[in-house]
Amino acid sequence: MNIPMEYGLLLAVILFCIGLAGLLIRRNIIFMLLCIEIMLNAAGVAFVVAGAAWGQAEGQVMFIFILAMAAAEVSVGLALIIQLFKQTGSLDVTNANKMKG
Amino acid sequence: MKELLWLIVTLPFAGALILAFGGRKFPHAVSAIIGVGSVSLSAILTLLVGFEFLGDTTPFLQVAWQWFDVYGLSPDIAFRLDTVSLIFIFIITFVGALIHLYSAEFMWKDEGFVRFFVFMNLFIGLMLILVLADNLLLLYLGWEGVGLCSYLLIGYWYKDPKNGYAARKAFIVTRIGDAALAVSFYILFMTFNTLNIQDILTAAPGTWSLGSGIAMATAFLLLGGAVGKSAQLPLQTWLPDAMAAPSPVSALLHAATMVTAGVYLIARTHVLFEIAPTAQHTVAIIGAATLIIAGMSALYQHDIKKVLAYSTISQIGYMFLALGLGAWSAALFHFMIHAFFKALLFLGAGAVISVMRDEHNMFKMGGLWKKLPIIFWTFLIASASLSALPLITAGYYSKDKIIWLAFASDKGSVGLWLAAIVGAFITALYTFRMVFLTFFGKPHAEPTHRPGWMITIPLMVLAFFSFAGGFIELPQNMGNLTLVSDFVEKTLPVATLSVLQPFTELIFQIISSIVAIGAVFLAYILFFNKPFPAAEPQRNAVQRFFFKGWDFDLLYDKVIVTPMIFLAMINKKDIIDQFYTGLACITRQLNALLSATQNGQLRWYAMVVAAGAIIILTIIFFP
Amino acid sequence: MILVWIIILLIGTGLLAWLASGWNTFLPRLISLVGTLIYFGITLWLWLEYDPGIGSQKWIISYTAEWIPAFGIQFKLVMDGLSLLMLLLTSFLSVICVLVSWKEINRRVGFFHFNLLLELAGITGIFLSLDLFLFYFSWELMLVPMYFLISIWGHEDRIYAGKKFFLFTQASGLLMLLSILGLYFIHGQNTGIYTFDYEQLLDATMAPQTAFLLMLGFVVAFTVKLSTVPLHSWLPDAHTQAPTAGSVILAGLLLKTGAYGLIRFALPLFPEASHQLAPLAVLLGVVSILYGAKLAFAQTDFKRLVAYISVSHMGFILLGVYSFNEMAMHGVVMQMIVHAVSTGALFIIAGAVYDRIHTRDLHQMGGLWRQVPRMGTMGLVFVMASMGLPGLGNFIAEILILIGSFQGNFKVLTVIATVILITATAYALRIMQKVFYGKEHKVWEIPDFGIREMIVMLSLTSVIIWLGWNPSSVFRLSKVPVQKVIQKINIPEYSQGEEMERIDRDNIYNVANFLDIKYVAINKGNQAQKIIKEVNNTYGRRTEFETINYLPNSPDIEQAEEFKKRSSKTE
Amino acid sequence: MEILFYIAGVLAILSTVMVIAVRNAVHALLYLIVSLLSISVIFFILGAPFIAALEVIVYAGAIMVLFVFVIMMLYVDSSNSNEKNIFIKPKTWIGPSIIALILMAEMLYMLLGEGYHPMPHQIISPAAVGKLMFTKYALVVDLAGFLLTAGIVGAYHLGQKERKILHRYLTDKNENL
Repeated sequence: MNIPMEYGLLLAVILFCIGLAGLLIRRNIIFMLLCIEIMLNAAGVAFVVAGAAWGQAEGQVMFIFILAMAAAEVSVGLALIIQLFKQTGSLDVTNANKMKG
Repeated sequence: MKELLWLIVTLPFAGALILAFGGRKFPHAVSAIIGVGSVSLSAILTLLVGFEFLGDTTPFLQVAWQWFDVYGLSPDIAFRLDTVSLIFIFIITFVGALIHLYSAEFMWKDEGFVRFFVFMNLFIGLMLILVLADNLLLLYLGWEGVGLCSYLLIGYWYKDPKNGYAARKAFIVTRIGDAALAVSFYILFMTFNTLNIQDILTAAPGTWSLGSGIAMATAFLLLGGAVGKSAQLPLQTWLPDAMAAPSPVSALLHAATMVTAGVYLIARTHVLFEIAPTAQHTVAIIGAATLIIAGMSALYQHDIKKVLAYSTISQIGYMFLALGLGAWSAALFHFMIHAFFKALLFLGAGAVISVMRDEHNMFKMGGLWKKLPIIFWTFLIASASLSALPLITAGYYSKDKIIWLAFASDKGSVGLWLAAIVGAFITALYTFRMVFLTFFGKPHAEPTHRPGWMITIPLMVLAFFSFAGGFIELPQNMGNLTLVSDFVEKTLPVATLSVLQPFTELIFQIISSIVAIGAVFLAYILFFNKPFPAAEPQRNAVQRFFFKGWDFDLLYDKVIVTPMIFLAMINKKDIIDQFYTGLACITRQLNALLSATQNGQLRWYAMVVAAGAIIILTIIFFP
Repeated sequence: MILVWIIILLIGTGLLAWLASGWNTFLPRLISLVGTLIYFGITLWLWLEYDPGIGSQKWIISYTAEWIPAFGIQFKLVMDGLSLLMLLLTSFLSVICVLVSWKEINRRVGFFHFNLLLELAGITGIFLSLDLFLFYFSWELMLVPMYFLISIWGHEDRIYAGKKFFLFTQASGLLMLLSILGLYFIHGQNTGIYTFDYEQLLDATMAPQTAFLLMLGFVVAFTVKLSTVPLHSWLPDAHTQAPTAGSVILAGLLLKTGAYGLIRFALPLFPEASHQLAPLAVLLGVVSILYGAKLAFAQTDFKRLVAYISVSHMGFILLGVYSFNEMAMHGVVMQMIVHAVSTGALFIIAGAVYDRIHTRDLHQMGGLWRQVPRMGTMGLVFVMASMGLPGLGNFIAEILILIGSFQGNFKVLTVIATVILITATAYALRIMQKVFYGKEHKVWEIPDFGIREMIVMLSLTSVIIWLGWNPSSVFRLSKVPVQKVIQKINIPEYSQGEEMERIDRDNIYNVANFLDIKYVAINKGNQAQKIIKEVNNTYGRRTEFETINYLPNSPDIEQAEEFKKRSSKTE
Repeated sequence: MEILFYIAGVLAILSTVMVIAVRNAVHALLYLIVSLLSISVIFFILGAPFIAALEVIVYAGAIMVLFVFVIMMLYVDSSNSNEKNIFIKPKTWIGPSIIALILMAEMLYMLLGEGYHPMPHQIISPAAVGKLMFTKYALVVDLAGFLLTAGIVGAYHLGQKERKILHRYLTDKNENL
């Protein structure tokens, strides 16, 4: 097998940027949360690739932590979404602008 | 007996305290007994102490406790009795007791009867502290304290804002003098490391050379204090307004005792003035100028109490003149006699005013001599004394001594003598103008009642003293009785004379006698039984100028008061605070600017984060 | 240990009062009253216990415990005469405050008393702590409850006033923190001992410019609290908007922490730099005196007027502190106490008037005397006190400050400050005229002071009269601390080459201060005469000194030995 | 094996693009699962079988199920949002896309500038990962535990019934605190 490490990282970068683009484009908050998941996952890919490149287990350990974080984030994020939906009656983030300075 | 000195001071305070706490629960009679009784007891004690003191006139010091002791300044609460303070406490308690008795009837129907006696008793106590104090700080305590009482009593009928303002004016104007006095304490302490009066007087001649700048400054500052309290030029304007007080107050504070505190102060610190001849000369000049200016104003008043007020200013001017001449005993003698007859005049005037339904205008009185005989005769005796009618009145002996010394003293001059003699002429003129307008002529109104015994007895007692008080000190060519001067000169130095011929003195006595009698005669021609309109007379510009007390009020108002109030008012909002408010405003603007980026749009924030990441990466890769 | 118990008592009472508010609103009041009375009792007991034997004792009570040893932070509470005076004042006013709020505060009573007592605990901490970190801790501790007191229970503009108060004091407090840290590190670098201990930092040496900058941090914090003129603008708002008890604490105690800080910290820690600052400080003091009076005269809001009176009175403190004169310093201590009493009483009266007629506008008052003669009498007493009428405590304070500072270097400024005697009369009488005298605008139907209020007012009155006639009771306590500060600050200046050994100089001062005996001045060359003169001038003593000439390396060993013997004996 | 990597990579990219492009949330979710599965394949190829399994179980399994629940609960369809025609108007998507592209370009520039480093094919066993986690990174594991607990508590708290939460000083409800 002869896959350069850069290709793996390239994949991570592309996934990350797609996630970012989605985050910026979409106004539905569920989609935004999905895009965040994509980005987190992309970061995880980068860790695993790097870990594989140097033959270290650290990359995988980090991925597990990211996974834990993503799980926590999703649980809170989804609760927030439910709350937002109850308060505003929609999932459009442009309606949730009460925190303007 | 001397050991009871503290009791003389404490009794009035005790009276005030009892009245203040229990006053409204007592019936009027009890309050009156407490108020009058405490002061009368003081007066009796004073007589007892005084008789013992006459036997042995060495000064007597009674220390109550040490006030404080800081860095060398260790004043005591201590009373020092010597001949000068004895004269003063005698006048204060004795005249004070009489006036209290008078007030008991005069104020009977007033709703603040108790309050009145509280303030009056407080005043007596503080005035006693003033004259008995053995150090300047305690003297200052009494000095300010009597100022407070003066304020409270002038504003006694507080519902009329005019009275309140008169009271305020009196306090503020005298405080100007007090500030000067305070500054003199700084210098005295700096130099002598003490504020004990006797220590300073002993040390001063050895420390300061004659006429040195620092001595001069100190003397002038002391003079400033005296001028304020004694209503002399240029701080005399408060006294005529102070007539808003009830008449007994005018008699006690603004004629007999408090206003003479300045005289006491200068007499007490005489050594400092002797070291500073210019200052002492200024005292004489101020006295001379004041006596003429105030006399001229008195001539044009229609309010009987205002006449007496200006007359008081003028008579204290005589005392200042005497002080300036170094004639200490003459000044104190005139103070004593003046206390009797001026208190009497005010009390008489007060009685007249009260029976005439609070009418102050002399032109609306007239013909009262038959209806109020006791008041008339006592008032006449006092007026004669004030006019210094020769030989028979006490005022003659006291004033003539000053007029004579204005020429004969080594510090005297023709100018001062002229001023004094002109003043004497004016005094007699306005006094008898007042007598003729009030008691003679066509009656304009009927008195409502005759005053009772509590008013008439003090009048008669004081009349006796205004008449007989002069015979204890006679000029050398008329018996040469020198009881007062002997007594005073145990404490204060003797006046030095430049010319010493009895013959010259006789000439001057004749001149002043003629002047007084001539002035009475002139008043008789001008004012006796003349029909005057009852209304306030029309005045031309000159008359108004004199009527308004030479427009000093206007001057001060324009030059000092108005600019001060203007200054205070333009910056009411405090410009410094505005500065901070401005700072806060700018901050808030900046805040608005930055918080515009906080628009609450999640996508906008994400965009900014991404843009930030791009910028940072760009900076890293393409430095 | 008793000092720790005091603070625990205050905080504990506060918590208890807060908890008790769950049952009813009476309980918290009672609990705080009992707590403050115990506090007052303790300080009175301390006073009676230690008053006679103060003498030259260094500290009356001290308590030290490790707090954060790694940074050299101690829990060090120490009491000397000055602290004892301040504690007496604090405990006295705390009882007054609880009594004053008895009827006034009806919302969140428990939380109010909690804040009140926490505030008092902070202030007590300031007056006791001798570790700079602990001092700063207390300094901040007193800030927050006061902010709540103003912005929850205040008048109409309370939020604004509270914020302003917080910003001013917090910003200046941070400057002080910087200075404390600067001092800590400089001292640490010089000696290798990193400590916040006041007594060790007293000996810190540093470059003059550094010292000046560090001192400025302290001085700014203290002058903001003192409300010296360019930094005073928080005070009128805070005083006006605070509830009565808040105003009393602000005027009575919070302002005093600034004065106390100046005396305890700013001067002894930076003697030379203080001398540099003195002309400016005295000038600002005099400006405050007159400017405060002028603004007081112009106000139409009763409480605001009294607030500006405070500005004016605090000017005296700055004037007195920076004239470096023992008499003026005693006056300052006195002023701290009497201003607390007199201005506090005026605020109580203003609060009582507001309670009854629901306005603070002077134009809407007038002629109240007939309805409320007792209130009028009390008003009269404290108006007169605030204009410095003799016989009341304020007079002693003002005259001592003025006479004292005239002995110093600022004679002209002192004379200018004397003008306050006139302007004070103007503003003080304005209160009487507008509130109690004059025509009645309407027929007031208002109750006079009741028993509770009369107890408060009469106790304040008796204190102010007592201090006016017998101020020695204060000076007896303040004597040693004040002399120590003066001794530290008044180091004579010498030109180069004539420097004295520090130990010798200190010895002379000690002698001049405490022993009052003949003494030997030891010195290089012929400077002895000069020092003796200075010592005598500084202390107003006529102590006689013997002189011997002693050069450090002179052959006259016997004389040197003799000197050492005698100096060790006297110590 | 290599070809598998490229196929899986392209599949991942394509399905991810579809995630952000489709309108229906359930579709998007399904695309995301496809993407995650293909990434799982890549992990397997890279010698991380344990992670590949986790990716499938936790990500594609647990987390996505959460999403499904929420979407079902809220009846999410396009009517719940104003973004019906979001991709018709270029104004809405061109700006963000440019930003994303720039970022990607920069990262690629950094990535590809220095040549290739081939990866050794070496399987890292779950045992090694576990050993490392519970020795060197034990503290971080604890922290992750805390984080998850906090997440649970937070989710529980937020998911409660609708309630206006105001600061207590802004309301007078709580008299006599």
